[in-house]
Amino acid sequence: MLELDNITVRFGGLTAVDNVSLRAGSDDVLGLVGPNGAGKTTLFNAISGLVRPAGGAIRFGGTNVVRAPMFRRARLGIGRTFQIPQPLHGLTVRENLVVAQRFGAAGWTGTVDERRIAEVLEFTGLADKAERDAATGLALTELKALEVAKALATNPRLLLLDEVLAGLETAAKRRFMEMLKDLHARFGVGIVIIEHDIETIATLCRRVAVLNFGRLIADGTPDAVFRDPEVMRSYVGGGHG
Amino acid sequence: MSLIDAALVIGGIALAWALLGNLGGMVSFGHSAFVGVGGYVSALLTARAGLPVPAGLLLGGVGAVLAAVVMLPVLRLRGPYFALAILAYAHIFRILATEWTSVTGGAAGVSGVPPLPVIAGIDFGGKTGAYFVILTIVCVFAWIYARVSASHYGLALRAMHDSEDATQVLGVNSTLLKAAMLLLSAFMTGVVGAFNAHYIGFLEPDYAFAGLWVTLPIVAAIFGGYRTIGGPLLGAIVVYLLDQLVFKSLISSGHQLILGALLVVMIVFSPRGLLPLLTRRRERDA
Amino acid sequence: EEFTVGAELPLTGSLARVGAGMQEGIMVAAEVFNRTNGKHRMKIATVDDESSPAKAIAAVEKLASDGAVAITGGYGSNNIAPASDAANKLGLVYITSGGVDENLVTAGRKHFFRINNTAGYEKAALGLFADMKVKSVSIVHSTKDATSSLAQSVQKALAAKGVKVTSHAFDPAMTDFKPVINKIRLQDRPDAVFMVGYENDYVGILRAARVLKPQVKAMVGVWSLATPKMAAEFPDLMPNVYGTALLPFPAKFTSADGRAFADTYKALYKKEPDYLGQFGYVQSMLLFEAIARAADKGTIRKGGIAEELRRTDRETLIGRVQFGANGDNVNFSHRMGQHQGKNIVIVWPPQHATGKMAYPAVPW
Amino acid sequence: MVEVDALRAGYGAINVLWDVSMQFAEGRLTTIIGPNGAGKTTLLRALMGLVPVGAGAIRLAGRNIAGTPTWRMADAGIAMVPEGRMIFRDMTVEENLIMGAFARAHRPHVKERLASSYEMFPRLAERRRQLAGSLSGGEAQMVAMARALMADPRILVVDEPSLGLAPIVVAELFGILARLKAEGRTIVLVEQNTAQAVGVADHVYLMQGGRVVLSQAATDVRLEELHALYFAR
Amino acid sequence: MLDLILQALYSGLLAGGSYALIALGLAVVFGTMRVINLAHGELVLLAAYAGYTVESRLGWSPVAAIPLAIAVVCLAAACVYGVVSRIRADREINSLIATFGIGVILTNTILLVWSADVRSTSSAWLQEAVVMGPLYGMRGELAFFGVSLALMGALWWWLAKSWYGRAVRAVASNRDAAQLMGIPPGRTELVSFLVAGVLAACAGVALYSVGVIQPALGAALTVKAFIITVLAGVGSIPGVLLGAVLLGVAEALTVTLASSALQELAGMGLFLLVLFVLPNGLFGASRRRG
Ligand SMILES: Nc1ncnc2c1ncn2[C@@H]1O[C@H](COP(=O)(O)OP(=O)(O)OP(=O)(O)O)[C@@H](O)[C@H]1O
Ligand SMILES: Nc1ncnc2c1ncn2[C@@H]1O[C@H](COP(=O)(O)OP(=O)(O)OP(=O)(O)O)[C@@H](O)[C@H]1O
Ligand SMILES: [Mg+2]
Ligand SMILES: [Mg+2]
Repeated sequence: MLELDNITVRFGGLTAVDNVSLRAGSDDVLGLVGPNGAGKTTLFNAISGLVRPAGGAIRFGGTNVVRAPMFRRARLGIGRTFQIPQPLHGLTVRENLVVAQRFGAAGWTGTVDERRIAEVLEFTGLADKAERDAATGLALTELKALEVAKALATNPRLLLLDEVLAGLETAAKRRFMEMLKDLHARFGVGIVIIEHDIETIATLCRRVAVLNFGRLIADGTPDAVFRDPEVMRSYVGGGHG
Repeated sequence: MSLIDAALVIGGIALAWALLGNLGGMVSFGHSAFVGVGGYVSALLTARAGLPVPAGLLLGGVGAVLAAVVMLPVLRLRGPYFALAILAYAHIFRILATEWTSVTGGAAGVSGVPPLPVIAGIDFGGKTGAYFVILTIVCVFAWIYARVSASHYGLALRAMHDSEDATQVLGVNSTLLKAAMLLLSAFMTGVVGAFNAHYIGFLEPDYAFAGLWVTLPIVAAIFGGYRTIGGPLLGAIVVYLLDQLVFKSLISSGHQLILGALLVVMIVFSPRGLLPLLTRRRERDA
Repeated sequence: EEFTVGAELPLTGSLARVGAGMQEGIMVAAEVFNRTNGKHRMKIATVDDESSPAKAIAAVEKLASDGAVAITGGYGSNNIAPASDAANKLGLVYITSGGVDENLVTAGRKHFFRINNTAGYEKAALGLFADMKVKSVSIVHSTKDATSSLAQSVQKALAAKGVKVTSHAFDPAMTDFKPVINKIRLQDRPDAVFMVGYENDYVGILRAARVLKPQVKAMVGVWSLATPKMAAEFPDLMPNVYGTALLPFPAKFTSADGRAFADTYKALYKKEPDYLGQFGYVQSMLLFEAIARAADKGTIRKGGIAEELRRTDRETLIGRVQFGANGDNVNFSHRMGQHQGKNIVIVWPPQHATGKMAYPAVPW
Repeated sequence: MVEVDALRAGYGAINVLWDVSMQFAEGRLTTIIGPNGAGKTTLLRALMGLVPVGAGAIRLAGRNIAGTPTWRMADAGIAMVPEGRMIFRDMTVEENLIMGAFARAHRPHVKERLASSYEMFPRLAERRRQLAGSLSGGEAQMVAMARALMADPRILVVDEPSLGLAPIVVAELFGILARLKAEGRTIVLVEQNTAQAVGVADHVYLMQGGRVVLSQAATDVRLEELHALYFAR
Repeated sequence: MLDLILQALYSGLLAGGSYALIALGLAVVFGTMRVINLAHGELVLLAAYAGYTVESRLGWSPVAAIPLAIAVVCLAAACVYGVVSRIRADREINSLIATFGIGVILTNTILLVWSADVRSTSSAWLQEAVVMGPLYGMRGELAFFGVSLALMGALWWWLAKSWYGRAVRAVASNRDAAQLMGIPPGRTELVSFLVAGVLAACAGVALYSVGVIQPALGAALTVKAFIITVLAGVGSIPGVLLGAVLLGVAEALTVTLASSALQELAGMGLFLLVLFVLPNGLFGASRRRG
């Protein structure tokens, strides 16, 4: 469904993403890992349209979207979360989801699926905070849940999750992971998830891709990837495995 | 009566300004451009081309929309950058009106702008008639504003202020929405500007594009509470009448001093404006 | 009998300065009139129009509702046009010296009068240039209404006489005139520079000229230049500069009217009268006299004031005044003065001259 | 050293902490764990004066410091690594670090401490001239940590320092915390990474719903028990 | 022709120096507090009138008025800060409005105190021509061009290298984090206003010394300063100089090569052009997204 061909992103002299080619289908739960500053978030930014790659093609469902504006990609079914949560300011939690539903899922015209919103609120555990002001009334983890909720409300076909599990307590993390699996199984939503916790990635994902200095250095099953010596050295460190 | 008419003109512009400021999240210092263009288009079309005045009013709005179309690139800018870029456009339009003598009459302006017509025995050019015209215009605009604000577009627009990227990745075409708001606001301002041209009967660049056309409505909108629909209107009437009737008699040259002081006090003690202040009182009493 | 006369003036905003100047003249006129005319009294009600047309209309209406029988004042053609329209609709006489736009008198307002006009300024400037026998003139003028229309008509008239003319319009916001003057210095090389602007413009132009020292023989301006105030404040910029002036300085008020004006002005404001005060005084005095005559005939409410004004024919501080059918002063012709030392000497027209013009001469 | 006594605090009308009492002993590492929304961050912010204290006391060496403005904390030798990467986005990485040593006493030591920061986080040395606002999530987290250490604090308050860090850096981070403790500093650590947190701690508090539900020496803590408590909501 | 262009460039450069001085104070407050002080032009004007008062009352050179101007303007700037600091909600727009109100107050106060008359220095020394080959300048302009450069250098050093200057930027960037570093935010912001006040005072005296002042001028000064600040990019001091000189030169060249009536048009056109090509100004950094 998502095909990246030789994507390169540069900031001034810095090559943050270097010639990356990657595929993710609707049957995938793909883990994206790598050291800090490896270019993972930047890759997400390129896919969702926040940064323009210096070269390469991004195909989604067969069409090249590399020149498409952000909102069009969202309507095509690319949903994403932000590593640093970005709630819609001045709106309540529910209104956040209404906007996502109305414009992301239904497009320019159409109606709001209230049931879907209630479901998402329930799903992400935000039901009792629905009327709070999104920007000022939530703790960090709740903001992360809201990030996921917003992305879900757009009825995406592919979810790009940027460290949504970081900072979650163990129990919550487990619940969240169940939810993601459920989402994947029930709605056939493809998932690409950035996460630093190896255990999480190992239990959640069937495939892992590793970035280092912007380059893709490994792509395979968690088992295989986390045994790769280069990954071990650059990312996992001596303590693990 | 003419005080009320003038106050409503300010109120109409304040409303259009607040529409952009509140919903679009864009503070404009350049609405005088739309007042001027609206006024000039209507004045020239009616005085020179002999169009009927009501059509002139509408075309004044359309002219302002065209002016806004030229300004569309400013939508890439935000905050103070936007505010100032649009001000720059206002200056440019003023200079054009001054220099393009063959069409605009240059610095001498357009005199003999026809007044609002007499229809069915009612003289809309008179004080009372004009009052009903501007009141109707303003009410229609307020209604449009209310409809937009209550819609999902209003919600998305509000969301965009601080988190434009975040709204876009949710599928909101923010550029289009902002553009629509700018054009709508320009149209409203243009119509009011055109009304004013016919009301005054005279236009010249310095007056049509005066900074006053943006400062006074801003003061009014803020004063009344620009996040509400009634606020700018209430603000315009209160500010204008207080200033003209009370402050003016207190200090004849320099009465704006009190206006300025009032503005500062207002911002410090009730930044959401007069209207919320009043309703809050009532809630507390009830 | 006491009459309320409305004064609609800009006391704030961009025209505040000239508005205040005219107001002084109006107050002096009332003072003098009330002292000398035993029978009637004039009470002045002033409303600030904030240099804005909409407020000028409101001001006129307020004055009318307060019982004013006529309006004196007004500054800037764009404010005067709508204000006099409003007055016209209310049947009130509106007399002014603050707008020289031609449209003011061609729009058919029956109750409109003014004592000065572009033509009068033009006559003076052209007369002076003719006496100087200049071959070429550079006109530097503000893009404002009054300045550009005067500049254009002078340009046309000079060109018609075979004088070589170049014109430089500048935006009122302009502060640094060196590039303009440099163009004049290196490209135009005129005999004289004609400045049509306001005080701040003159100061900027003369200052730039003083730095660049173009090879011209005279610097000529119009209103608010040949005034004692300018001489006092900018002693090194003003010497030999020409400008329109009603009276020489130190003023020799020879007529009784002039002395009454000057003495009262000094008593009230503790300073030397300027041209704004003189114009305000003349227009108001003519109005008061017309009101008094109309009152005697009992025609105040029957359009008598306008009628009486049309009958006006009298020598004033600005020369003989007679109003045409359109309300314009048909005789208006300004005089030109020149800064000489600390004095201002009237150098044109010859019959009013108080001294010889220093030509060629420039401030530097 | 630091004592929190029956503290209540919250955000406007919402009260979050309910009579929380804790002690952070000198030279020890105390860790506070608990589910999301338990009020850990709120507690630390109240400690630093970033959230107004409703009732109760915060004592530093016996003196009540509740209500002291935040900016006086630096003089008292307390530094914080805040949650959510509160870095100076418009300043370079190096300037961010320099600001950590703003208090007059530390200014002469800027050079040497910068060097040791870069040694600790080599990634930051590569990025020293970059605007902090353009850093990646993990890099920003490193800046926050390194910046706090620039003040050579006696008391270090750390809120989820491992958030967003790659495993290799997390391991290093805990090494650093252990070293800081060994240098005799008092450390208050909030962490979701329970196992590792308890590993370096001397004392453990468990918070839930704005209350302290468990207070134990780290050696007595059994992780399964702790997790069982988590679920018992 | 070459002479004309050379002189235009030179005039533009000198004008740029005084524009920069006017813009600097606004840029400091904008860069450090994200507050646009719409009363800035009036503060400059206040200083100019201080210069006038000293010259007309005591007969001294307006330059001698700088200490008085600094005192008066800093006091006014502190008042502005007093108001701005009390604004909690929606700081960006509300402070805009509040400072606009203060500007109105100051304009009218100036009008009441000094009347609407046009003022300018009569000091011959400052107006003396300085001729270098084909280039003509005024002594006052050159002097204040130097002052402008010196102040800009000092300011750049202060913001980039001094502890207090860095603290000012830190508070602007993240108030809470700055407090954690031991920076008292209120006092720091006040300092940035006072620094802006000092700059405005110098700018005002310079304005009086080489130009013409009147009470209604304040708003125009603010707009010019604002344009330059935006051209420069938020908080960039070298950008202010470059933006100011660019503006000055563009204006002077327009007058020379086209018509003086288009001078303002040139400034505005340049402004829009730069903004559309470089939305963050000449020296502004782009922000990370996502
Ligand atoms: N706008 C920008 N300007 C300059 N450099 C940038 C910009 N955005 C990102 N970078 C740099 O690009 C690199 C990749 O950043 P990115 O955010 O993609 O990393 P990441 O893999 O998500 O890291 P982390 O795990 O720490 O979040 C980093 O070194 C970062 O500093
Ligand atoms: N700014 C705020 N306004 C209102 N309520 C808030 C705010 N910040 C946090 N809260 C609420 O306070 C409670 C405690 O939040 P806090 O951030 O202290 O939790 P925490 O223990 O640090 O959780 P986490 O592990 O998620 O960081 C939460 O219920 C949250 O909703
Ligand atoms: Mg990242
Ligand atoms: Mg927390």
